[in-house]
Amino acid sequence: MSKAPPEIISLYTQDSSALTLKWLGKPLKPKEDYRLVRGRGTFVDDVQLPRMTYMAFLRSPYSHARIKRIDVSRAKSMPGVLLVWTGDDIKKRMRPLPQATPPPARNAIDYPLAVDKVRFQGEPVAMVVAESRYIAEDAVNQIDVDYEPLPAVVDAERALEPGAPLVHEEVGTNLIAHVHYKWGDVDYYFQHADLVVEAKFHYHRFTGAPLETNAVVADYDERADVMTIYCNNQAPMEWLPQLSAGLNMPYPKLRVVTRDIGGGFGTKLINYVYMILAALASKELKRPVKYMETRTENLQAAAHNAERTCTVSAAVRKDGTVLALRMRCVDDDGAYSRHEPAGMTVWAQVSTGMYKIRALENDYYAVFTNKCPSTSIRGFSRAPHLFMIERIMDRIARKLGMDPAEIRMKNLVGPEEMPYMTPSGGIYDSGNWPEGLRRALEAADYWGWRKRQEELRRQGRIIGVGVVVGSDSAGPNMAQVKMYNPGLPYTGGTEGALVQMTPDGKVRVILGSSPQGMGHETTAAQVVADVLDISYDDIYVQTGFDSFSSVYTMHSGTYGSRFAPIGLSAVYLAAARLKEKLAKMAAYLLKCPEGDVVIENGAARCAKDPQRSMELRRIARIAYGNVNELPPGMEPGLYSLAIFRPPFQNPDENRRANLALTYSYNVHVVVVEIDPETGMPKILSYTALEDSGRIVNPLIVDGQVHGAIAHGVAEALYEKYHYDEDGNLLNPTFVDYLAPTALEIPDMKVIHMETPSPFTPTGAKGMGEGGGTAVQAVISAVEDALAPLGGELGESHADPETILRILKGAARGKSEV
Amino acid sequence: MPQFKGSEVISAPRQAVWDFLTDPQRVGGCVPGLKSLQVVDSDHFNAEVQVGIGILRGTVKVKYEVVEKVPPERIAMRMDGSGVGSKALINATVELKEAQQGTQLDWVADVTVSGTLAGLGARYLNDIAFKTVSDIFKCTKEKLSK
Amino acid sequence: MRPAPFEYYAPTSLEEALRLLSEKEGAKLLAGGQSLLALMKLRLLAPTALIDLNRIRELRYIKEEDGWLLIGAMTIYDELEQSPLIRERYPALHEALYRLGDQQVRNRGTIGGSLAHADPSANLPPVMVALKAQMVAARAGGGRRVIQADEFFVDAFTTALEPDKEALVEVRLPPWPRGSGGAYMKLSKREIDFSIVEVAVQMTVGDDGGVKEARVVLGSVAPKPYRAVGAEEVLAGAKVDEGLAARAAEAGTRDLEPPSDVQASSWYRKEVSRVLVKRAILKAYARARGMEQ
Amino acid sequence: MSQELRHIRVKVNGQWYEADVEPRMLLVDLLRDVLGFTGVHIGCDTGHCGACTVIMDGRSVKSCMVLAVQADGSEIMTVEGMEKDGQLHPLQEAFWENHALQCGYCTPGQLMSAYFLLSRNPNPSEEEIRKAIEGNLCRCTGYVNIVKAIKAAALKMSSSKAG
Repeated sequence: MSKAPPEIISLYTQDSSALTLKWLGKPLKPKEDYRLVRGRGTFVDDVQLPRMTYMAFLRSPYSHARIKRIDVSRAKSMPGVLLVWTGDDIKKRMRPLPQATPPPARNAIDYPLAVDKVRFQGEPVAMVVAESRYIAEDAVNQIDVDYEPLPAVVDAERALEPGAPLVHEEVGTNLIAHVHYKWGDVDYYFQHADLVVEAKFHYHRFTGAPLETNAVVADYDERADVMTIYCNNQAPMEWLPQLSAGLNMPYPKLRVVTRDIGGGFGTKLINYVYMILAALASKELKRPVKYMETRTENLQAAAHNAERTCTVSAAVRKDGTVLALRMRCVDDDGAYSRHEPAGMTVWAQVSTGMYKIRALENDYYAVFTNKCPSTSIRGFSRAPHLFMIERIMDRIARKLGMDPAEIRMKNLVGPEEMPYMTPSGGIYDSGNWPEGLRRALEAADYWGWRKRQEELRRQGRIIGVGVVVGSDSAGPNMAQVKMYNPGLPYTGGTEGALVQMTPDGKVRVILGSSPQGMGHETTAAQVVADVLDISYDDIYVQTGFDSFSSVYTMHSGTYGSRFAPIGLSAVYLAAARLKEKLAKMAAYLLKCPEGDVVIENGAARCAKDPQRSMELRRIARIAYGNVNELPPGMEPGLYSLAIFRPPFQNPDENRRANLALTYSYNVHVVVVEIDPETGMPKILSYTALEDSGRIVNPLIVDGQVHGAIAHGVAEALYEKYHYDEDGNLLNPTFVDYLAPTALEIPDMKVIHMETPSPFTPTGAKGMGEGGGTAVQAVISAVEDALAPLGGELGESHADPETILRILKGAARGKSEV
Repeated sequence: MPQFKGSEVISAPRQAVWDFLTDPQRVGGCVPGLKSLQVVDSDHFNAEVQVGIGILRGTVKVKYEVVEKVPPERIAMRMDGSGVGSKALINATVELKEAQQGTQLDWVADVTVSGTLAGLGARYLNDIAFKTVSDIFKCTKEKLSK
Repeated sequence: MRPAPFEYYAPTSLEEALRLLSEKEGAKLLAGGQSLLALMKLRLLAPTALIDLNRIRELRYIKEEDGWLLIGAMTIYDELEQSPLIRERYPALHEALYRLGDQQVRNRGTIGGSLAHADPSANLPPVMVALKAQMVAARAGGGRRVIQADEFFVDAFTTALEPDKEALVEVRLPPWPRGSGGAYMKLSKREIDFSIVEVAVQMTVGDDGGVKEARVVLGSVAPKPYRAVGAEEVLAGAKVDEGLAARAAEAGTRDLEPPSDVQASSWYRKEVSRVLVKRAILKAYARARGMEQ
Repeated sequence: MSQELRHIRVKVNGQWYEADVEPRMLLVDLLRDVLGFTGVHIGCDTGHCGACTVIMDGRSVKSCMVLAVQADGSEIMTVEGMEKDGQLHPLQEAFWENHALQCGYCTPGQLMSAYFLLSRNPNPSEEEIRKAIEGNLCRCTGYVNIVKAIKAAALKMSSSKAG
């Protein structure tokens, strides 16, 4: 819309005076990697406890069926089988899982084991705990279930039609939530536009498929009445209410631990259902219970992304200025609301992309279907939002005969308008986006490729070039859930950290996050080293999360690209406060005016008289042991705890609010070649520009960019779930769910801009999810290749058959489909 | 949901064919790969069956149920198979017509497969289903033609 | 996922293995296990007993015998893929091996295991048919018979081997005269996948450039390897160029009715079959003429 | 259901171990749960991910596609066996220096495949490297730094041999 008002800017602007910039930005070898290259990580399945037992599930072959009868007698009588439970056993032991949805969807009854009815293929129907994985699986095969199959609903739009089968009878409709916002005078712009461009797009279903599946070890200590849950959940504290309700135990009795986590990509947010079941079984058996999901279970039934179908219309001027947008979208959230429908409002504000679009109307519906429940897969929410805007930008460019790069350049928010406020109240913090686009085009030899494209086309070769801009809006303001359920007591976005200088002058750091390979131990150590100006090697960061020792809030965890903007800000604050305390102690011990104390290279000295200095480890020794030397009344010890709270606010009466703290920027330029006879696409060149503010560690930032591109390429060309009309998932293994190998993922060129964010003390912005930009870029390139033949792609996935059908159809002037 | 059709001409009077098809003991004996048969009543039996093509074999439990009888020309049956983490539901309808060489048997079957097998892209599953059903009636023909 | 229980035997001689096979009800032979163990883990298969052939040294060899290449059934893919002999004489087989599974699979999987498994989408069966390979089956008591590749593959996952009696012990590749060449092509989304469509072509070309003999065989388009006889007829006697290869491909795939699955529809399989057959013919022809390695 | 156990001997990372195992026990379960080599990871059921790759008698194999009884008498190397007297193997060094991993779950398998590659091809091309790890899925890195690291290690190893 326009530059943000000064009072807002000053409200958000952070002090960063404690930085020395001696350790930030260095490509330091990641601390985590040392144990991991030696195979010495500790993943959940590596936790081995005495008297361990093993859990396995019988899962529903049907997507929708009534459970008539379950016979567990044979399974129960098998030697080595310790426990066999069905939904009824669970129902006796726990309340249904709390629902975050508005009424009537809130009436849905959700248990971790199906009760009376199954609602998606692969839903757990019965569980076995046995002396070994082998016996547990043997027993599962001895359980008999009588089902009465019911008609399934697998199409989100049909799910809303009258007479559609109901996923949850008690809800009375398949609608989970509906929101309708109008920001700015949409109608005016549509009335006064030179043209209106409209299209319908489908954002397809896939998953993150981390190489480590969901896993849990639950160990109930009867003596202490404490339940310890080793898990790989990405945000365990977000689910404390679910765990506590499920186990009927107070929070202080629940010890939730994460160590190394083998990837998450959002799929590991809703594995709390396994945590509850394992914990209940452990309480029953008084023995530790281990569960490790099989890959088939993981792909079939763990967590998919929500599908989205949108009709997008844009009000446009002849010169290519995009004035306003209208979107009507339907999200397919699957059988249960365990995380969604958050995605429909989360970052809804990036619906307008990186552009100066004046007005926006969003009309969103989220529905239940008989498919796997959905959650926030990498790129969550902004990916489908940005997909819609970037696809329509290409269509507009084609209509106007403009180059896709030009129309983007024309509409991008300019540096002079930063920080920029969007129609919905989002505040884009910083960046020179047009310059970034220019640099990316140059690095990719964009105009050169456009020429070659023409020449090669004359030789019968089909080349497509895609250029796309996007953002990894990061550090979510949870108040956005109020946009669909005003009653939810869940707002803001915070994180905690503890920085302690131990008596030997080393530093111990404890975080609230549960990283899955993002290098938090490394970047946190760099921030602490930078603030205290001590050696990176003297800093020890605790691996993973432990609710008995970590500093947490209910936002704690690793999702939404939040560690750099929020987690590292907490680390900065804790380190800065520790530095102040050290300075106070030093001033007294050195008899130096407090203002003159300088902390540098692991020592404190008096600016006026450099002779008067003292190593920090000596101060630390005094602070803990020789405390009579401390200033009278000063509290001993060098503990510093901080919880960072961005100045987020709740959506106002017009549902306007800033929903993320930082907005990193990326531009991807992709060149693809299509085999004219087979439709097989091949990526010839991939270039990405990233501006994620101050780079804490280039190794880690580049790694995140590579990973986000790989996921995007995979989703666009290889990974797609196929359900048949009965709700059978047709590709639940790596045989048919095509996770790409090193031979499919292209080499990629990554370049950077580095515009620090004024809204974080380190200047770092959240990044890593990539905002789905790679999906947009690849699809954009494929469509660019087909466009001269009149072909258009309506989906976020393009497989060779789809492409060949378009080529054939185009050749014959009609589609084969 | 794939649908299969087939027909046999059986050199036996219609009533004989009818009696055969409505006798669980006898029709059950015609289920290919039968390992065990347990008759519940005149309209129900449970069987353990070895199904598969080539190496893809597994034991499947089949529940057989007569859902409709119009003596002596029509019988509708439902076969509910479960095994190897999957379910196969076969709804078959048999029409019996007088023919000069005996009885004309026309059958139609709807087959729905769900579960692991459906998911493992076993695109030859339909062959199995088709063979299973048509074998039942081929067998009926043989037994009665003797 | 873990397999159901089974009895396990690891004989060290072929005779012992064959005896066990005939005696043990419901037993299966375990070769490389790269398909079998996966199916057992998914519990799609639960044999009562496994007879492991991996300790039978006598089944692992590559040797020449009056022009023929003899391959022991338990020879692993990697050894075959690395063999210069195969690379030079049977380029189609070399390409099929190079594009089979991944390195770990090639280090463990065996030619006999793959052929006896007879997966309709596997790389090797069409190549065997194209090369006119012979399969040697053995039974307890020393009985042996030779089965032509054309007859060996009966149906999906079904071979001419007598169940619970016979085992595939040797694969015999006939000599192809001077002026012969072959090619294997596979279309799949990921390199490691079973093919959507695959083609093996083997031909002999006279000095005049006319095709003396050609065999064109497709995989993944039918329950067993599909001989594109129509294509072979067009090729017979002809000098191959782009146009002729296209005509042969058209003729060879006209009657195809490929299956549909989650990766590709019947329509797509048929379309790309034509393309792959054309390309493979051109490549094989060039090789036969010594114009391309 | 329960089965008579087989007594087996396996040499893992230079040391002999003995165990009694059910015939159906997978090699990966022997290595992880019985012998404690938890650097060997399980990532799938169908032999596609390669996280469980180990070197068995000189060749890279997926230990989830081999029965423990089949390893009787074999020599096996896992990621835990790569270090020599406290020194990281050049491949491990290169993976660390190039940040060729993020979550680290696929890393041991990647290292095993790279180890097998270099054992018979001391200076592979990028194409050969990508082909060599096609049986090892990575979901974090996009393979970029893995390929870079394997190149770097190959260079280092061949030069140190030459020098």
